Amino acid sequence: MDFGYPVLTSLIVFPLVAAAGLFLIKSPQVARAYTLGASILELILGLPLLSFQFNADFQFVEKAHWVPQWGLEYALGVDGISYLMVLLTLAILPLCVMCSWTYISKRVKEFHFCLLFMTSACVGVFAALDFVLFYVFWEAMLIPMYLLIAVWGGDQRRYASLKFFLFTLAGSTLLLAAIVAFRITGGTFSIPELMQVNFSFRFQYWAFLAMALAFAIKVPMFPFHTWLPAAHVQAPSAGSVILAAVLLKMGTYGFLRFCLPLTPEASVYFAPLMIAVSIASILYGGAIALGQSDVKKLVAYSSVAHMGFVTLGIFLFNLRGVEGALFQMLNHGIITGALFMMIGAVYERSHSRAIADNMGLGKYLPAFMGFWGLYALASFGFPGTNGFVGEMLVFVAAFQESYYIGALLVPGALLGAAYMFRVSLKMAWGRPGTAKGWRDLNSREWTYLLIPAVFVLYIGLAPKVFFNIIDPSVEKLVGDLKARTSATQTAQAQPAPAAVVAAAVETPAEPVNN
Amino acid sequence: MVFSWLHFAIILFLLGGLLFAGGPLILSYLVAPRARGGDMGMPYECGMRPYGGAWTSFGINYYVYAMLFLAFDVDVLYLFPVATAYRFTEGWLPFLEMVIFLTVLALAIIYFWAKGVFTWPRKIS
Amino acid sequence: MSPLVLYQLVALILLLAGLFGITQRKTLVGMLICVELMLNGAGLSIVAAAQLTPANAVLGQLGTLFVMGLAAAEATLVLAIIVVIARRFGSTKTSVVSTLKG
Amino acid sequence: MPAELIRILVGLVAVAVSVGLIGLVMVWVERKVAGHIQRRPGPYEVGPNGLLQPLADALKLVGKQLFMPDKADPILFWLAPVLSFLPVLLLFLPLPVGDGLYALDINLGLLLILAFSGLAVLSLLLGGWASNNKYGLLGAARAVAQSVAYEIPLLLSVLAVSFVAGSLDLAQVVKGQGAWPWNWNIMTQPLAFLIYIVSALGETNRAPFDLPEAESELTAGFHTEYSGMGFGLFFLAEYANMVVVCSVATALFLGGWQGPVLPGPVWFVLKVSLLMLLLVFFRWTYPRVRFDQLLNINWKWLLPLAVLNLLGTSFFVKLAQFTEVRW
Amino acid sequence: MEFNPILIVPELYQLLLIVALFCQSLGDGSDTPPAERWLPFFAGFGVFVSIVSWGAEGLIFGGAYKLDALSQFFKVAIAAGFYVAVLNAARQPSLEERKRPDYFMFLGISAWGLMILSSAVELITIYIALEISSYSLYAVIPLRNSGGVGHKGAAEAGIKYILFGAVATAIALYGFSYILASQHTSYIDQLAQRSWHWSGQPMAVVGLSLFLGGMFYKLALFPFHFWCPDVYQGSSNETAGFVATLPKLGAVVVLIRLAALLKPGLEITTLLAVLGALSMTYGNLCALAQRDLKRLLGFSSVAHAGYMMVGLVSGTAMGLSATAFYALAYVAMNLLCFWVVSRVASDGRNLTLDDLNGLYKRAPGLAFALGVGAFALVGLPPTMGFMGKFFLITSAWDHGYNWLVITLVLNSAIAIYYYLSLVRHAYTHDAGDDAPVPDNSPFSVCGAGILAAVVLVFGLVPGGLFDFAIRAGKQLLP
Repeated sequence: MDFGYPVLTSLIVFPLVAAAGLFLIKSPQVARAYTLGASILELILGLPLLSFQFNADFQFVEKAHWVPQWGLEYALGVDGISYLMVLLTLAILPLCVMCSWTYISKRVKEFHFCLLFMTSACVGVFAALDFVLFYVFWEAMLIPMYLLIAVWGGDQRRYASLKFFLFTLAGSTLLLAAIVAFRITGGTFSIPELMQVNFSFRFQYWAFLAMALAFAIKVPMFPFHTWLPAAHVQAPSAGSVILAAVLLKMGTYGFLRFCLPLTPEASVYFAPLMIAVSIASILYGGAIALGQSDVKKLVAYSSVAHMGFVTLGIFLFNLRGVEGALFQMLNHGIITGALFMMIGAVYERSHSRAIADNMGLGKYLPAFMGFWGLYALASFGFPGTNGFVGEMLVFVAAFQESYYIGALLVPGALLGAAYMFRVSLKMAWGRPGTAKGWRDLNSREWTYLLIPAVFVLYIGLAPKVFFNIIDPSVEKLVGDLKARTSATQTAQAQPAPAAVVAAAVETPAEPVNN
Repeated sequence: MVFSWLHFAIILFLLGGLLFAGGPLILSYLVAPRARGGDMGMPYECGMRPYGGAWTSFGINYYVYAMLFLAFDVDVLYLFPVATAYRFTEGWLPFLEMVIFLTVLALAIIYFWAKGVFTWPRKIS
Repeated sequence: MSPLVLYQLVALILLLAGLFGITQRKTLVGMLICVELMLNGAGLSIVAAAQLTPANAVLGQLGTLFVMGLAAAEATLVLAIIVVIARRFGSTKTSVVSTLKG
Repeated sequence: MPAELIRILVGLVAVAVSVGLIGLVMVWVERKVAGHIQRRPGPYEVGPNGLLQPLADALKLVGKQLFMPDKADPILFWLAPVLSFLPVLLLFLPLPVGDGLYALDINLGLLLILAFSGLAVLSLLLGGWASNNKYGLLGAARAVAQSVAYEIPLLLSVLAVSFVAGSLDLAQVVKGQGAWPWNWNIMTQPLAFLIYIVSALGETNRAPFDLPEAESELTAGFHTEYSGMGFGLFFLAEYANMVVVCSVATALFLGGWQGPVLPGPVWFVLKVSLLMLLLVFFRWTYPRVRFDQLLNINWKWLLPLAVLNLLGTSFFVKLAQFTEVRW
Repeated sequence: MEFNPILIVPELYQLLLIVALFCQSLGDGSDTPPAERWLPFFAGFGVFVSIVSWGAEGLIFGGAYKLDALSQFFKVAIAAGFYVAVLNAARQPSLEERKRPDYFMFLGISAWGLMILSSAVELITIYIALEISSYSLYAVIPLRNSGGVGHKGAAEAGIKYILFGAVATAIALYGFSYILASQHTSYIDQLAQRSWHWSGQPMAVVGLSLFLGGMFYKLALFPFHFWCPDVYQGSSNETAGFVATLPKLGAVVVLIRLAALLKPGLEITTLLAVLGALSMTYGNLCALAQRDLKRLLGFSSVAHAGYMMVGLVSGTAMGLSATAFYALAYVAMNLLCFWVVSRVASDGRNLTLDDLNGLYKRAPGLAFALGVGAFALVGLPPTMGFMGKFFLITSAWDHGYNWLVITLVLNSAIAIYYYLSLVRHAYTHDAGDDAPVPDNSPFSVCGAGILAAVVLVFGLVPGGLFDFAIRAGKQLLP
């Protein structure tokens, strides 16, 4: 596939160039328009990606020497797992620009600089085929995100941004150690090549722990989630959108890309633990969300629950589960991103994120409320929306695996419906406060709310094309995993719950016949 | 090697010096009168009663000269080994090295001179 | 006990005495003296080490010469800085000269 | 009993005796010369021509009370005179009085002398400081500044000779010279000799460089508070130091014991005596310099000159090596 | 080998600069262009000179002075660092006008000593070169006469630096005597053939450990670190910028040469590792509590000294190269930070974190550069700091000191907090009333920009630079 230019590289480099160009601009309004133009241009640059072949290979591969002395390569490529994430990233950018059009009034240039930088790093994370390159982008993306929260955030932005930064960076430092360990043991940094290597179980054990910590913080999974509500609440809309739509995906993407293929046996070994934590995330996130009086916080906690579904799907190790996880990643990106944009829109009017201040919108902002309703429904997986597809797949997978797991998911799903209904009802029909004088959505807001809506329905009603994209890769992933762990699986009976706890504290002996 | 006649001689001569100096002192201590009282223990300041003690800080210039000495003296120290060997060296390189060494030394003098270190101040602070 | 050990013991005593003094002295000049003590201990040890082992004796003498020289240069600098301190603080007691903390 | 031991013991006794004698003689000589320069006879009451006067003085010193100011530092106060005399005997250790006539053959004799003579300044400092007297302190400070200043040109001038001789062994240096005055180092190193003599005056605190004890300004300088034997020791050490300085000068510049006809030791004593007399003459003929002048002479004249001299010397040594001219 | 002056052109050139400065320092400065005007150009040319003499190889001065890839690598680094430091100090507000030539002369001598140090392969020569560079620094520190802790603090910093430095020197020399007594030589290439096992040569082990102590002092490694924050705080910003950077290069080059003697598993190596771990932990923990920016950077350099140990204990050419690279990265990052600090404190004061408040408004360029510097010090990609740390980790992993690597990794997590607070204060707080007026001249912003660009570019494409480091490392441990 030759498009006359390296597609992925240009997707990474172009935002940076555009960001540098921002500094030549004086007026904030021009800066906004410029960035919007750049983001659309970025989308156009990404058009060749649509020629994605429906197979499990890495495509659009680019390779160049980076630091040959250490075997570092500049290697990019996408497969079914990362392809959608790249597209999602590209699609989110213009929406972010639009939704912060009036929201951001100070230091506009720098804000858009961060957005563009962010996009570049995110694309890089999903496209990197070299472990270190991945890490570079993974960390590089922290800086603009930090600034987005810390500079343009709410009252407690410093605390929130610091917490965000410390949590994520602390996690990823261990990831670095794991990467290096992979290099020393496996002899390469190249992810496709590492996937071919069989590591000893002991090595896998530690590598999995190191990586899983980094990814779990990023996801975030239950005990490490505390940075998320703070960051979400304090971040500006665009920041929340990117955070929810792209950043959280990196954690689960990491699980899929690294944990499962590189440390299959350890993944299986730790799967009960991960499943338990996932379910805890779902229930905990949902329960906390139910009690929130702050809309943004509510959506933030719902994110925790939704990401729980994703990790659960991943660690069920069956085709449906992983498919569901991938769908859920995509859906969550679209839906939660849209919800945050809506909260941003209403915040511009009420200057409050409290539910109590944003009630009675059904009468005064019917269009807004209509969109909200759609997204709220999608959020808890109403059939016909995309949320349903993902959640359903995970459900199916869970029940396939074990009825207990499936049973535990039901209250999670119910909770989701409960908190979404609660907030939606209040917002639509509660006693209006100051909502009387508010305008309904303007054309810009229409634009950026309509685009996700299209996707919500498109995926919800015709998921086939997406299945086509992800299926080969997922099948290969799950197949490889099964093939490599089958020996272990038989030797090692399903660990008892007590063993799950024990596994976390003590190093296991080598499995018998490994 | 560890203990040569030189060491012995040095110690012996030092002891001799000690005796030579200590002997008369002790003798004096034994035979001399021991008067006490009055202003006998007063420091001598031409008959004036001393104002304050003498152990105060004084002219900083003296320190400057002490520092100068340290710097130069040690440079000169390096020349002693050279002195024993210089005559028996071959070629002009040793001379070049001497020139370099002494030039640096001279530069130090010039530097201090230019910086006014050698100018005794009118009022010592 | 070999002669080398004797020398090294003496040197060690000098070194430790100096080190002890550094921690105990209350004035900067006193500390300087202690430092010189330490340096001299090192010099003694070097010259003894070179002289009493198969090592090149000239090397040791040279080394000690340099130690002496640089010790003196160092003393010069310390004195110079003490002079500066005396001017700026009006005292050279270590208790006075300790404004930097954090 | 090993030969070295005997040699050292004999040397010690000889040195001790001669130091004592020299002290007595020099006091007499100085007072006599001073007297005659000032058109007066000098001491002549005790003994023939006042010859026994120093002895009487010495006895008187022993009999005087050992005073110490109340607030002085007792240990350092009494340590100082002892310390001033402590290295004196040692300084005579490597001096070659005649061919093979020295207490011990030391290949670094010159270095030994220079090293231990440095102790003297310490005693002046201690004495001046410990007596808790303002004059004493000032005198001590001056003494230190002066001694350390003049030490450098002194060393450099000595080094010039060592460069020529290629040795730090005084006996070797002497042997490198000839019997006749034109074979002496003073002919090739006149500047060094000049610098040496001037620096030696400064080193030994002799007039016209006796600023530390300038009686018109500082009463008696560092030894203001010393009386009796304390003062006596300082006094004796000063004379002994003079002798050493002159002996080194003789060995370095004036051919040491070498000379025509007469035996070596005689020549040596003769030359030293002449130099001593010269120093005494200086004392009574030149006015005392001001302190800043004193230091300026050293730093601005003697030191650069000495450096240049050394540079020239090293050049000529090499030149001689290449042209094979013996000098 | 025949002595060829061409080999040591960088040193000679530096000497020429020193002589020129010396001559200028003699005059009253009325007729000549001031030193800060002409020196930067010539110092810049010095970088060029040292790059040109890159390929020099040889063993001169009786085998005590070796020109190889390592030395030339560090000479370029030192020349470049000197250039930046001179530029940085060109407008020093807390330095009297008439003392400038002297100030720059001392800086020049220090850099010169470090150049010699990078080539010295004999212990006495190393020691002398080290002292040449140290003494001039000792003299420079008390020259500050205003701002912040002011002239008092500067003098105190000076005396602390020199007294503790002398103690470290004495200890190092004592160690040298032990090496001499047990290994009978002071030439590193001969020492490399000896055994350094505790069981066989306890005295040598003690000696080498003590000798390394002297280098640790320069590097501000844990038990020898106590001068570091005080000196940074006491000396003027520009001086601290110099003290914090170049001498570390010198210490590192010696440590690299000496570490080539060692193999993992030796007692000394373990000692290095333990000290490294302690140093990074201690430095980072102390830095957390600092408010004074330079103290903070001081403790940070204690931590960074610990990081550098990681490469040294690996006992591989890659490890040594990684350390060399990290040292360079460290210098670049710190020069960047100190450049910003010096420019922000245009009145020569000591900056606290609060003085950085609202820097983005007052000096957006400098704020950005500070951000780059801080993130580089954390070790975030895409900066030199990350690449350096990455190389360190990679080279040290699986050479017996994995726990050290883990410590490093955890420490970089601790370190985030205080580095981040630089960015936090610069970007998220608003300026107070007494905030210093930063220097927003093109000179200052361009300098910061170029340094930041260096940190970023070599973080993105370190390959070329690392090639040189690797040549150096391979030379020592083929």
